[in-house]
Amino acid sequence: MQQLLFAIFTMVGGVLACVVYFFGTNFLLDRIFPSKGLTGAQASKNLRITNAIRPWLFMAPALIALSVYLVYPVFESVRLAFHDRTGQQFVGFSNFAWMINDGEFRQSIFNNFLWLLVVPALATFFGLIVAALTDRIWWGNIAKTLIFMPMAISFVGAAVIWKFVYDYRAEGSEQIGILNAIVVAMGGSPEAWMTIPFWNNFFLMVILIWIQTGFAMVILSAALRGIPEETIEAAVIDGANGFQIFFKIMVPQIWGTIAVVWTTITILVLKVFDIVLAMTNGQWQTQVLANLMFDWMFRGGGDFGRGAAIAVVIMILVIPIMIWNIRNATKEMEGH
Amino acid sequence: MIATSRSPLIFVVHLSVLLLVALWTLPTAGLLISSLRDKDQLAVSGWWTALSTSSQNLTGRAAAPEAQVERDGKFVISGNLLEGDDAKVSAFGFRPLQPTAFEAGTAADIGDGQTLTVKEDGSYEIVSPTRMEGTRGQRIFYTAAVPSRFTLDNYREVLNAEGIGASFINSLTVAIPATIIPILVAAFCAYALAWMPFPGRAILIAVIVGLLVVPLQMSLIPLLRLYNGVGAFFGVPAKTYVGIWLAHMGFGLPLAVYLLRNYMAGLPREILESARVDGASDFDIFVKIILPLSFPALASFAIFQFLWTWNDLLVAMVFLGAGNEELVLTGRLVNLLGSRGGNWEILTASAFITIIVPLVVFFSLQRYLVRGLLAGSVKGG
Amino acid sequence: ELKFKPGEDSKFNWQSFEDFKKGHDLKGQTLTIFGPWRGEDEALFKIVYAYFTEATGVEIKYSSSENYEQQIVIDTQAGSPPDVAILPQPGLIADLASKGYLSPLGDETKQWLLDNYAAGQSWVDLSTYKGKDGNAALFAFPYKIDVKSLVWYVPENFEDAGYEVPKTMEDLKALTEQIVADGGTPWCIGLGSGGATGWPATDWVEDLMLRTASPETYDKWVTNQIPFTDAAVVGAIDEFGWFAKNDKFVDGGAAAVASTDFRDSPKGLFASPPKCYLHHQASFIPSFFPEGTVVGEDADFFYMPPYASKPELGNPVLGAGTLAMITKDTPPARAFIEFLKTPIAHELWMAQTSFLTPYKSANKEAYANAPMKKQGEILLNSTTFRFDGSDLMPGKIGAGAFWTGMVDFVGGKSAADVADGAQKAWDAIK
Amino acid sequence: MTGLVLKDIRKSYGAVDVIHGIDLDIKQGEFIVFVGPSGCGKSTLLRMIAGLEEISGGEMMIDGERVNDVPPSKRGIAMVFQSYALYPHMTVFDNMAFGMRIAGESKEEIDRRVRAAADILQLTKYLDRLPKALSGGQRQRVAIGRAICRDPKVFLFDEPLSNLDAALRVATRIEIAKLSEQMADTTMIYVTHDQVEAMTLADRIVVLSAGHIEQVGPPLELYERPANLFVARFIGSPAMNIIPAKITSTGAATVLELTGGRTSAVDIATASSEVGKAASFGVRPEDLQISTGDDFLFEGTVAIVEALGEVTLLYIEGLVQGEPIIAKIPGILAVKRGDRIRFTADRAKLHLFDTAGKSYRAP
Amino acid sequence: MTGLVLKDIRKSYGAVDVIHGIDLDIKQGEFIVFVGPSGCGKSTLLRMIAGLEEISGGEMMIDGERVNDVPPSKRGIAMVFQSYALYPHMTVFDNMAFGMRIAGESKEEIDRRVRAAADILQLTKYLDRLPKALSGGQRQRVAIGRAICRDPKVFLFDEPLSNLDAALRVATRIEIAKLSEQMADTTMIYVTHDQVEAMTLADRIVVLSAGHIEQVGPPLELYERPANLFVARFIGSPAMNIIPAKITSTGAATVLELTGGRTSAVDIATASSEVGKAASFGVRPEDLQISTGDDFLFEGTVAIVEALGEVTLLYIEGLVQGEPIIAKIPGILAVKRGDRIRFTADRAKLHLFDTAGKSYRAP
Ligand SMILES: Nc1ncnc2c1ncn2[C@@H]1O[C@H](COP(=O)(O)OP(=O)(O)OP(=O)(O)O)[C@@H](O)[C@H]1O
Ligand SMILES: Nc1ncnc2c1ncn2[C@@H]1O[C@H](COP(=O)(O)OP(=O)(O)OP(=O)(O)O)[C@@H](O)[C@H]1O
Ligand SMILES: [Mg+2]
Ligand SMILES: [Mg+2]
Repeated sequence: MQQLLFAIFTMVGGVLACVVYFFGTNFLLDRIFPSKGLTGAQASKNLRITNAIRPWLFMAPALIALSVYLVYPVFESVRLAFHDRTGQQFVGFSNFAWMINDGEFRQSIFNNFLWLLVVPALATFFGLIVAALTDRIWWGNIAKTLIFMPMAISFVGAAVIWKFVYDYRAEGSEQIGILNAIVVAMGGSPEAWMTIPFWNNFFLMVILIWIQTGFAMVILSAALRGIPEETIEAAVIDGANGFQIFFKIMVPQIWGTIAVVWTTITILVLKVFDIVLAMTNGQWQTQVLANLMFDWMFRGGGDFGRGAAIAVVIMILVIPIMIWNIRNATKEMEGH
Repeated sequence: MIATSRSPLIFVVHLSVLLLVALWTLPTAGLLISSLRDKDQLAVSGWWTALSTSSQNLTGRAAAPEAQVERDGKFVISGNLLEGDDAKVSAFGFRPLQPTAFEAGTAADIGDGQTLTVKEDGSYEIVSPTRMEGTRGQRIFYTAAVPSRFTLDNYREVLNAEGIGASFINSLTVAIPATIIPILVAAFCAYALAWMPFPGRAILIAVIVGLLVVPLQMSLIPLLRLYNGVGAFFGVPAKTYVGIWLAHMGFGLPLAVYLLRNYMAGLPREILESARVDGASDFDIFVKIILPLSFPALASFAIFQFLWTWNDLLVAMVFLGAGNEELVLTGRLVNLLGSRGGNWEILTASAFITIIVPLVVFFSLQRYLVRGLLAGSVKGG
Repeated sequence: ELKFKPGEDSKFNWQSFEDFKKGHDLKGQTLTIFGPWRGEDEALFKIVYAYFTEATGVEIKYSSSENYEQQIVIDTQAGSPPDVAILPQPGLIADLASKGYLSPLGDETKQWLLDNYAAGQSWVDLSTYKGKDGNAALFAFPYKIDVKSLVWYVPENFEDAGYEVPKTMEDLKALTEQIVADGGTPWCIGLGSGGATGWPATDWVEDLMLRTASPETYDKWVTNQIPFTDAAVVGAIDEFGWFAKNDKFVDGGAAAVASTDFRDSPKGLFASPPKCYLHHQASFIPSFFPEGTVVGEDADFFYMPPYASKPELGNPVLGAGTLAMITKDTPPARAFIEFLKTPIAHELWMAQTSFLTPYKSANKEAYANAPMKKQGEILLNSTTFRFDGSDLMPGKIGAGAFWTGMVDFVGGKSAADVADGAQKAWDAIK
Repeated sequence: MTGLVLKDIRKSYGAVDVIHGIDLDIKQGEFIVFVGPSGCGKSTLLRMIAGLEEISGGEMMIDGERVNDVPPSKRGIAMVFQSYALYPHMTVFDNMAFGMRIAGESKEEIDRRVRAAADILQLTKYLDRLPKALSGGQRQRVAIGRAICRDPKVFLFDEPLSNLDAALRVATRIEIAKLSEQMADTTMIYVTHDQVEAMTLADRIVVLSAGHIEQVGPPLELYERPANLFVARFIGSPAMNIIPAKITSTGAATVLELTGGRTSAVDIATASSEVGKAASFGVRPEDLQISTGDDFLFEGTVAIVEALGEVTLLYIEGLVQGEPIIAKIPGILAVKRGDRIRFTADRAKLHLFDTAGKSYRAP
Repeated sequence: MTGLVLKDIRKSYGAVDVIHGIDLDIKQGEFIVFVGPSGCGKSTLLRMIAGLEEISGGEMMIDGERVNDVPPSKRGIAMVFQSYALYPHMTVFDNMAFGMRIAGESKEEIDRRVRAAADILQLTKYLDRLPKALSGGQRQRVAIGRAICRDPKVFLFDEPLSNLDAALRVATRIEIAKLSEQMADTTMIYVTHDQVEAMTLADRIVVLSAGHIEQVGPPLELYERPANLFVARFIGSPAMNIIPAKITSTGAATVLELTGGRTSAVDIATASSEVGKAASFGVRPEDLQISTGDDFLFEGTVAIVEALGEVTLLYIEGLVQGEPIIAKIPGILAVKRGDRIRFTADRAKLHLFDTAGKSYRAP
C-alpha cells in the first residue's frame, strides 16, 4: 500500500515537473520579453527575440537528454575505440586493424548486410499490408492486436516461442518444433535449422520480422488513417480498384512515414543482438556486429577497446541514412 | 466510409488477413498452449499434440510391495496408473524396451510366477504366489490415449511468487513516467523541428536520426559513472526512479522525436497558420492544435515506449538496481527461472503474464489511431 | 526466520556459529552482495545468510542478475560495485582483479584454504590472480562447488538390461558398444543452451582431458602455455568425438547433439522406451529431471571413470563452483568472508540441496541425502580437482571460441581444425 | 434507356436525417442542376448517386438497374468534388490522367485528352506542378479537368466553379455546356449556388431545401412560376420581394390589399373561397419599375443605393417589417438615399402565395 | 493613422515570381477588394499582408511601421482562408472562440460574441458539431464566423462567400458591409471573384493580373472608365465586347471604322496623331440595345439565346473572329437562333483602347 502511494506520488511528481518546465519557461519567456498588450517596435523586437529563443526552449530538455544519454556515450565510445582493453592506454588504430583482419568481423559485416536487405523491407511490407487490410474488416482491431502481440512479448518469451518453432529432434523421434513437425508430416526429414550456415541467418531474420511487423503496422496504421478520405473517394470514382488505390493513392501519400519506419527498422537491425545472442550467439556463422560488440564489451570482463571499435563501425554505417534525412528535411523546408 | 464493403474483394481481404494473423499467432499460440501444459510434457511432445487426444508412451509405477494384500492365498498389489485421468490404456509392458508388449486387459507374466494385468481404465493388478519383497513398486510401461489436459499450475506458481506484487508496482512506477515524460519532451522538440524555423534544423534532425543507432550497451558504463558522480556529489542515492525515467527518456527520445516530427510536419499548414492569425503563440499552437491533432502519433509512440520500458530488464538492472525492493517485474520473473534459466513452464507462463499489460495499453491506445482526424479542416489537394 | 534453530540439530557445528557470533558485532551496517543465484538457489542462500545477519547484525542486500557477467562489469567500471561479489567464472574474476577492482583476502585466508579444503593447493591456485600491480594474490574464496565428472543413469533400466556400472573408461566404452549391440542408444548429449550453446561439450572434453593427460598439461592448456592444437587437447576432443560423433551412440544421431537443449537431453533417460541410458552432466542436472524423479532411486549417477590404462592419473575430478570476493573493502565484507570459513556456513546449505563443499571440517552427515553425500565424497576423495577449464580461459575463448568450436566439431569439423580455430582466436586476444 | 431514377432516397447520419425521401427521374442525357441553401443536402445527394455515401433508405436505379450496392467504379460516373480531392502526390497532369491510366487508355490518348482539358481550363502552364503549389482556383480547375478527361455515363459536379473568377467561370461554364451538348447521351448532375449557372446550364433545376425537393422544372418555369414561396425567393437574385397582403376579390384575376394600403390586381385565378384570406404577394426586384405617375404599386424610401454599373439596386425600407424591398433598375440612376420613390410592375409578372407558401398559380 | 502601405512588394516561390512589385496605399477603415483572374496572386498577396508568407522583396507598413518581420499574431488581423483552415478537432463553437480564448476574453463575452456570429451566419444549430460533419457552405461560414468573432484592425477575407448559396451570400455580404460600417476604423481586404461582391462592398477595387496591379479605383470608376483592356474585360459580366477597329478621325470625339465596315463615333478625345491606327472598340453587353431602325452599330446573327428570366443573353456571331459578341437585353425576348439583329449603343458608354490595351479615355 505504502509502496503504491509512493509509486503514485513519484509518478505524478515526475510528470508534473516536466509539465511545469514547459509552462514555466514559456511563461517566463513571455514575461521577460512581453509582446501581448505591447505594440509597435518594442513588441516586434521582443517577438523576434522570443521567436529565436523559443525553439531552443522547446528543444532544450530533449537536447540535453540526448547529449547526456547518447552524444556523450558516442564520444566516449570513440575515445575507447582508440584505447586498449581497459580503456587506459592509447593504441591508435590497432583495434581497427585487428577488426579488419578478424574473420568473425567480416562475417558479421556480411551478415549485417543480409539483415539490412531483408528485414526492414519485409517488416515494413508486412506492416503496411496488415495496416491497410485490417482497416477494411470488422475484426481488424482484433487482427491487429494479434499481430502486435510479438512486439509486446518479452524477449525471453520470444526466445522460447521460437525454440518451439525451430526445435530439432532426430529423425524418427517426435518433433516438438512445429517447423520440423510440418516438414516431417510432409514426408521430409527434419533439419536443425539453426545450424545450416547462410540460411540460418534467414531463420533468425524471420524472428525479427515477426516482431517488427507490429511496429511497422502501428505506425503505418496511424499514417494510413491520416490520408484524406476524399482522395480515396476520388480514386474510387476514377475507377481504381483496391490494389490501385492502395499502391497509387495511399502508399505515395504515406511515403514519408514508410521511409521513417524503414529507417527505424534499419537502424534497429544494425543494433540487433538479442535474437542472435539467444538463438545462436553468433555460432554457425550467424554473427552480427551488435552481438560481436556485446561479446567484446562484456564477456569475461570485456575488451572495451575492441567493443567500442565495433560500436564505432555500427555508428558509421548509419551515416548514409543521416545524409538522406538531411536531404529530405531540407527539401521539406523549402516546401514550407 | 465508402459504400463498397460488399465487393467480392473483401473476401480476399478477410482471407489474407486471416492467413497473416495465423502465421503471426501460430508461434505465440505454441507458447500459450505450452504455458498451460504439464511441464514434463513440454520437452517430449509438440504443443499442438496437446490439443487432441494423443497416444503416449508413459511410465508408471505400481504401489510399493508393502501395499500388497493377501487374496485367495495370493499376494496382490492393485491400484490405478491414471489416477483419475481420463485416459485409455491400450497396451502395456514391464520392460523399458518393450513398453507395448501386452494388450490392455491381458495378463503379463513378469517372472517369478507373478502376473501383471493392466486394464483399459488404467487399473492394474500384480498377482504373486509369494509375498513380494522390496521397497519400490514395479515399473509399468503403458501406452495410453491421453485426452488434452491443461493446467493452470504454471500461472499459479508465477503469480504466487514472493514479491511479485511489489515488482509489478515497481514496473509500473518505472514504465508510466518513462512513457509520459519522453512523449512530452519529444513532442515539444518535434514541434520545434517541424514548424519553428531556426538555423541548423535539418542537421539537428539528421543527428537525432543518427543517435537512433547508438547501442544502448555503449552508454551504460559512462552513464552509470555519471550517476554515481552526481549521486555522490549531492549525497543522494545514484539509483533512483528519477534516474531510470531519465535514462529511458534518453534512450527513447530519438525515435520519439523522429516519429513525432514526421507526423507533425504532415499536418496541414493552413490550420497552423490560421491559429497564428488568431493570435496564438507557438506554445498555444502546440498545446491546443498540434497535440490534439498528433494523437495518433503520440499514441503509437506511447505504445512502444511503454512496451519497451515495461519489458526492459537491462536498463532497470543498471540504473535502478537488482535488489529486492526495486526489482522490476521482468527481473523478478527471470529470477524465478533459477540460476540456470531452465524452467520453461515458468517462462511460458510469465511471458503471458507480462504481455497482458502492454496489450491492455495497446488496446486502449489503439482507439486514438483514428481515421479522418483532419477531415473537414481544409479544402484542396 | 532461521530455518534450523541454533543448537538444536547435532549434525550442525553450532559451536562455530557461536564463536563467530562472539567475534563480530557490526550492528546497523549493511552488506551488499551480488551473486549468480536466482530462484531456488537464491532462497537457499538466503537461509544461509540469515545466520550471518543473526550473528553480526549486518543487514544483507542480495541481488542477482540474469546477465551477471555484464552487470558486474558495468557496476565495477562505473564505480558502484557491491561489497561482495560471488561469481562462477575465474576468468572474469581474473579480469576484475587485474583491473584492481578486488581486494586481496590475505595470506591468512590462503593458509586456511590450504589447511581446510581437500586438494587445498588446487583451490588456492584457482583463487590466486594477478592484481593491478602485477603481483599475484588470493582474491577469491571458493564456496559452493559443483562436481562435473558424473554420469547419470536410470538404475532400473540398467538392471532390466543387465548392465553394470562401469568402473573404468574402458568399461564405459564397452558398455556403450554393448548397448548399441542390444539395439539401444547409449548416450543423450545435448549442447543447446541458447547463446551459450556448446558448453556441455567443453565439460566433456575437460573431463576426458583430465583422464588422458596430466593435471599439469591441463593447467598449461587453460592458460595457453601449450596451444590448443597440442596433441593432448586434440586427443581429448577426439575422445569426446568417439562418443558424440557416432550416430549410433547418441540419441538422435550426431546431428542432434548440437541442437538439443542441454535441459531437455536428460529427459531421454526417462522415456519409454528409453532413448538412452547414459548422460554426462554436472551435479545440478536433477532439476531438469521429470517431476517426481527421486535421485538415488529413479535416477542415479556414477563417477565418470578414469582409464584403467592410465593409473598414474588417479581419480581426477572436474568441477565448477562459485567464488566470493570483496569488491568493496568494508568490515561487513571481511566478516562475510570470515563467515564462509565457518563449518556452519557450509553445513547449513549442505542440509538442503545443490551444495557441495571440499571443506573437510564440514560435517558430511549434514548432507541432506545420500546422493549429495556421495558427490561430496567424490569431491573429498579426489586426488586432483580441476576447475572447469572453459571458465578459466579468457571469456572470448572459454565462453566463445571453445563453445563454437565444439558445436562445429559435432557438426562434422575435425578436431584438429577446431583446435586450430580456437588457438587462432586465442592468439587474436593476446 | 431510362437514365437515373431515385425512389424515396433517404440518408441519415446517426440520428440526424439529412435527406428525407427524394423522388426524381433523370433521363439519359439530361442536364440536372441541384440548387438549394447551404447544408440542404446537395452534396450528400450527389455523393449517394456516386456511391460514396451509403443510401440509408430508398432505391436508386441507373439504366433500370438497382445500384444501391453497386460500387462507385461500376456506376460509370465522373465527379468533381466540392473540396477538390486532388491527389496531393501527383502532378496536375497525373491527377488528370489517373482515371484514364486506370482504364488502360493509350499513352497518346491520355496525353491528348489531358492537354485538351488543360487547354480549356488554362492549366497548361501548371501541368507539372503539385496541387499544393496551385492557387485555389487552379486546384478547382484541376478537379474539373479530372472529370472532363474521363468519359463517363454520368457527370457529377459539386459546385465546380465556386472559386473561379468571372471570366474563367463563364468560359468554363460554356465548356461544360458544350460538353453536355457533344455528349448528348451523358447525364450531368450539377450542384451550384450560382443562379446564372443554374439557369443557363440546366435542362431542369431541382430545388432542394432541408433534404427534400421543393420543385423540379426547367429554369424558366421555376423563374416564372415558382411553386411556392421558397422557390420563389430562392430562384432569382436579389430574391423576390414578398409583401403581406389580403385577398379582397377573386376570379380570373385576383385583387389584393397590400400592407402599404394600396391595392393591386394580379393575373392569377383564385377561387372565391379565398376572399379575405391573408396571402403573400411577390414581385421580383427586376420586375419593378420606377413609376412617375400615380399608377403605382407602392411607394417607399430609398435606404441604400447600390450601383453595379449595369444595374442599380435600390433598397426600399418602411414597407415590410424587417426586410427591405429591393428593386433592380437597369442603368445608373440618379437616386439618393432618402428619396421617396414609387414603383410599378407588370401585372402578369406578379406572384401570389397562400399562407402555407404554395403558389396560387396553376402549376 | 495611415493604414496599410505596400511598397514594391514582391514574392517568388523559388524561381517562380508570382508577385511582381505591388504598390498600394490602403487607408485605415477602407474596404479594399482584390479581384483578378485565378492564380494572379490574390491569395498570396493577402497571405503576405497577414504575415503568413515571407515577403521576398519590398516593404509593408502597418500604421507607419515596417511589419515585414512582424509575426501574424502581432499584426492585429483576422483572416478567412480560402480553404477554410478550420481546427478539425474543435467544435464549431470552439473554432470560433479560439481566437478570443487566446486573447483571454471572458467566458461570457466569448459566448455572446460567438452566438451573435453564429446567429448571423445561421450556424446556431451546428455549434456543437465538428467541421467534418458540416457541408461545404457551413464550413465556410464557420471560417467567416471565426474572423468576425475577433476584433482586429484589419480583416482579410479570401473568397469568403464562394461556397454559399445566393440568399446566404447576399445576407452574409450585407453582414460584412454592416460590419465594415460599424467598425469604421477597421480596414477590410477582401478577395473575391464575384463582381457583385466587389462592386457592392468595395471602397476601392484593386484589379490584379499575373502579379501586378492593373488598376485601382472605386467600383464605378473601374466599370465606367477601365484603364485598359484587361480591366475592361475583367470587370462586368459577361465581359465587355471588344471589336477591332481603325481610327478614322480624331478630336473631342473619335470616329472609328469597325471590322463589320460600319463606323461609329465615340465620346473620347484622341490626338490627331492616332488617325489611321488600329484600336480596340469596346461595348458592354448591357449597353447594347436592339435597334429597329437604320441607325445601328453593327448587325449580326444570333447564335445562342440564353434566357435568364430577368435578362436575355444573345450571342452574336460573325462579327469578330473567334469570340461571339454578347448582348444583354432586359426581359425575355422572342428571339431565335439564326435571327439577324441590329444593335446600337449609347455613344457615351463606348470604350476605346489603343493597341497596347491602354484606354484612350483620360483617367
Ligand atoms: N508553393 C508554390 N510554388 C510555386 N507556385 C505557387 C505556389 N503557391 C502558389 N503558387 C502560384 O502562385 C500564383 C498565385 O497564387 P494565389 O494562390 O495567390 O492565386 P489567387 O489569385 O489566390 O488565385 P485563386 O483565385 O485561384 O485562388 C499561382 O499561379 C500559383 O500557381
Ligand atoms: N457526418 C455528418 N454527420 C452529421 N451531419 C452531417 C454530416 N455530414 C453532413 N452533415 C449535415 O448534412 C447536411 C447536408 O450536407 P451537404 O454537405 O449535403 O450540404 P450541401 O447541400 O452540399 O451544402 P453546401 O452547399 O454548403 O455544400 C448539412 O446540414 C450537414 O451539416
Ligand atoms: Mg456541398
Ligand atoms: Mg486564392
